[in-house]
Amino acid sequence: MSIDAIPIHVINPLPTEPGLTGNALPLLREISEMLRRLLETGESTAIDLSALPLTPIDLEWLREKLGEGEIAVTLQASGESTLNETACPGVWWITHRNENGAVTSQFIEVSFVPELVKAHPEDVKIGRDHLELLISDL
Amino acid sequence: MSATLEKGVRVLKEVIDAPIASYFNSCVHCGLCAEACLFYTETGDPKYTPIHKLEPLRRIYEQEYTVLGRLKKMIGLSKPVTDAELDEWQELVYNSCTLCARCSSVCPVGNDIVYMVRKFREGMSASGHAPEGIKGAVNRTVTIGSPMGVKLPAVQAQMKHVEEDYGLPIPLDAEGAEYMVLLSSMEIINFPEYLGAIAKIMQQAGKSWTLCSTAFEATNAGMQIGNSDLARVIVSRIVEGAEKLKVKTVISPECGHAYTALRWEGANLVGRPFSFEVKHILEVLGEFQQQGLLKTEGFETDKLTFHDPCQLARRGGVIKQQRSLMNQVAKNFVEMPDAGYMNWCCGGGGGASAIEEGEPLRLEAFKRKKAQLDSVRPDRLVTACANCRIVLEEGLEHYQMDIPVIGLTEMIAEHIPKKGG
Amino acid sequence: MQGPLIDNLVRQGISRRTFLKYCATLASMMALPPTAGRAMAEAMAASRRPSVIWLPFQECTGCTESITRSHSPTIEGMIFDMISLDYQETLMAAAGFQAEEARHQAMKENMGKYLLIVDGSIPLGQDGAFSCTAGRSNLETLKEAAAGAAAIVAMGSCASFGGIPKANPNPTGAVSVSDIIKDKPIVNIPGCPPIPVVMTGVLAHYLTFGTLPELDDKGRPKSFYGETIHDRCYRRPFYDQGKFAKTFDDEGARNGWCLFELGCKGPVTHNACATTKWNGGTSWPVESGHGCLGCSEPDFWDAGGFYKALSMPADPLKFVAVAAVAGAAVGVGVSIANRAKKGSAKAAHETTTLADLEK
Amino acid sequence: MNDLQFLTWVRGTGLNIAVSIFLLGVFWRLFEIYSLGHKKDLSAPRHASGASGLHTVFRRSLPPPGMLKRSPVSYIGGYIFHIGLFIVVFGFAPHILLIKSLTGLSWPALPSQFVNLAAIVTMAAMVVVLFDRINKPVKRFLSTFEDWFTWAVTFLPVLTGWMAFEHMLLPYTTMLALHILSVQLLLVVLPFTKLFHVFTLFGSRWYNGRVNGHKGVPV
Repeated sequence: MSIDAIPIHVINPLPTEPGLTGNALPLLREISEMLRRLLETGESTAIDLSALPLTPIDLEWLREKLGEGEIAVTLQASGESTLNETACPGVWWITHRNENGAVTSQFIEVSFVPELVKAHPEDVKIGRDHLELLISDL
Repeated sequence: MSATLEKGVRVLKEVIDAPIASYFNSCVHCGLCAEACLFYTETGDPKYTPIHKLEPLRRIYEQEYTVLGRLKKMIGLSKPVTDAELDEWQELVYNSCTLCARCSSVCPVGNDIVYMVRKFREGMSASGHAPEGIKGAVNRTVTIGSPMGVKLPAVQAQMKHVEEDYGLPIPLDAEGAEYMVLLSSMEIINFPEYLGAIAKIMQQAGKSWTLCSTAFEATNAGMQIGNSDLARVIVSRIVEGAEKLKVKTVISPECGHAYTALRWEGANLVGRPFSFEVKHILEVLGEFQQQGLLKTEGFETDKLTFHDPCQLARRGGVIKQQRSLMNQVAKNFVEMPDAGYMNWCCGGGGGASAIEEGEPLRLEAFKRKKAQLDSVRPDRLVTACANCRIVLEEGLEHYQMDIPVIGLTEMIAEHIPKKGG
Repeated sequence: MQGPLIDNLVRQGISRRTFLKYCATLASMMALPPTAGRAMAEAMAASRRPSVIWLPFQECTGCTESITRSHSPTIEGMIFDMISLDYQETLMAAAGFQAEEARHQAMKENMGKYLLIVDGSIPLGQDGAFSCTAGRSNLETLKEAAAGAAAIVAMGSCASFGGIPKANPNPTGAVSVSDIIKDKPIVNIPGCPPIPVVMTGVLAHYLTFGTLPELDDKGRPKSFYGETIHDRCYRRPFYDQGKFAKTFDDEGARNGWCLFELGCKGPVTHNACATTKWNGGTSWPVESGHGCLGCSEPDFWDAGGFYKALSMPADPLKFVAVAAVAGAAVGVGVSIANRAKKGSAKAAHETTTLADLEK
Repeated sequence: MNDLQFLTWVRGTGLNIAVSIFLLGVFWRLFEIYSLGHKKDLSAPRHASGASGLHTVFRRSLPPPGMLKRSPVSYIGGYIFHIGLFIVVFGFAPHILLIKSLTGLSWPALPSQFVNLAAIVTMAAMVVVLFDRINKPVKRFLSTFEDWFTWAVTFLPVLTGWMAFEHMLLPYTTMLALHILSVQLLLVVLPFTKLFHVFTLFGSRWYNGRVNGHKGVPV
């Protein structure tokens, strides 16, 4: 059941925070530092956006500054997750949702490919076994 | 020779009432009463804060009439009032308080501080802590008949002089007269013009009036010392005189405390309402003016200002009359700052002027009046209280200010055209 | 159910990516760094399946329901696969001597290493006779089980703080686990029932780092109980504006205004309901239009009534009328004494003469 | 006792005790004070418009001519903190609920943020007034232990209430309980200290105004 089906709605939602908290700008510098590290050492890093004191407006501002990239990955795993590349390649905006579509966590990951996109060797093995079984059946 | 602390406390137990209890419980120690008291503003000494002048009374109230106060006294948290303490307080209760009631009119919680000082003096006098100067005045008023020791023959001598000078009769003991005129001894000795002025004014108004041989003196030192028993003795003479002569109205002279003693305390002292009215001379003049019975000619042209006696204005409610009377005879009448209801005391009211040792403090406090006068710079100062007049003259002389002080009644009388002239 | 946890999960149709996503979110909720999500996933996936003994005392099974039963199979439920739940009366197939034997066996084999979960309070009244299992009082059972436990998790408000059984007048003499056990690390996960993800979070933390998460002064994991319901409530702006629902069906209630006046205990209740929500993130009490009861706080049942605003008296003022009358009586008494005193002072009055002015 | 139990205690038993002592004290003290009686004034009254006890009850809320200039801190500071206290005590929704539950009277609340601001202004004014008491010779001279004590007892509820609202220093539950406890302290000492002026000031103004009204002096 989706939340919209419950007949209690905020009729007069308040305007969201009128302004930016100023916490988003240092985050851009942090991301730039993380990119430098990625290039130098190949190390992937991430920022937990819900752990930071950011308002919805801050997040919007950040999202807008980072822009839209070329790749958008959708993951169906107990609800939809989106792993979108931003206009800065290597910077990924990751949003996890639950089955009801509510955002459960949000991250910025700095990596060549998000960890979650890569297939795990164990899964690849299962896939290969499955494929071999398929071929032998043919 | 029977004044004791015990007697003083007993008298205080008698006079402490609900208003006093309410006042002491309301005080928040904000100190605003100090800002209204000329003895504080001119000396800057916090001990002159009006409410502080009542500290022994407060403790007696608390110890006698509150449960917690009794407990505090029992365990030694609240010390009993002592003779030595009352001795120390004499200066605060008499020398530095003129009962001007400016404190009572500014207290934000509404405490009538002067009401309490007046009551506290009952205990002070009963315990033998009244100043010698006022004691002397009371003694003379009770035994001789007037605080300055004036006796009837002296009055009669002045009457004769005035009759000669003005060519008008001064009636004595005229039964059934409409007005009975009282004098203050200062008017008898220092300002005899007052009697002449009355004669002229009454003649023009066509009113019958009289002096009373047994009650010519209006001032009441008994009230100033704060002793109701003695004040009653003094006021009873006037009541008896007025009732004997069957007058309609008794006119209080230009003397603030005489007015308060007779007009507001009198009936309470004798314990029954008066059968006659009591009016201040300015009230009577005001009525005459309204009724068109007061015709004057000519104007004073020099710059005049008016000093409101506290007991007349702030404590007596006579504020408008003097202004309209001033304007009838003066072209250049200017008001001092704070004039009228909030006027500052001359510094000698409430018996203070009778206290010799209080003079340096009075002169210090006079700086307030000096500042008021300095801001107006009048040629002459008009007032309506013989006591104010004497105190003002002393102060002006001390500060070498050349401003003559005159009585309003006399000034009005000067402008009344001579009969047939 | 042998082998690593992830195999079990995969068998039940939960992919590795789903599990990774879940762990990332769990780490985020527990305010752990993003790297912890991966660490948790790896640790749990390769779980060494510690033995867990779950003791139910004076409880209603709501806590068990909350964690194990949802409308669809959840990871919270699945996570129980990563532990070896060796004793849980409600869930286990065994009964009687067989069940008790399993418990003793597990305790013996894992002495000093097993995790003890307790739900329900412990009655001390009548020598503990109010609640017994296998002829032994809860107190005995708890003491015995706690002795060999590595750590104890008090599930739900009853085990944490005594809960409803301890409510006035507490007929059974109920107490919490921490009232009895003083020498073991105890995590309180209060709530009536507690939020499932808190339990899994604590388990995940324990499995990943080998320690219990950081706790507040009431023994609750700070990451879930660090803030009040009120602070995270979406209706909070209405509180700040002074807009309150006055009844459950008025205009204000329909507009989603603050429920403070209807008795919401959000301001003094520490829990994560406002952020985690319930039933898979569907809703939570305040969102469904009812004020917070404060169920994750000690003695919430006796905190003055669920429908009384926090600023209202918790109990009716019983002595005020008596006090007013007593005050008036004292006052009248003092008045009479004062008037008598004043009267006698008056009666003793001697008219002052001139001579009396002198000492 | 943990924080919620402490809060429940102050909301229950504590409140019960405090309100009871308050009521006991108020009745006792009012009788004690006003039963002393006073003599009837036998002098002939002079009537003047605007001169009466009731007039003075209201009029004395304003500074008499010239006084504002002589003691601006007392007046302005006093106004701000009294009005501020009034806003905070009677304008804040939770307080109104309490009053409603005790008396049945209710009125619309002010926005919490506005009340919060009022609390800050009130505290600032109270600090200024305290500083004035320390600084001004007259006030310092008049001050006794009771003056400092009652200041603190009045200041504490505002401070703790504001800190609870702002989630400062201590957890909200504890701060709220301390806030209620400080109000209870205020209630308990009110009838027995100069704080009782909240009741007697009306009587005092009325007596003063009536005596002067009798004389036709609008004070």
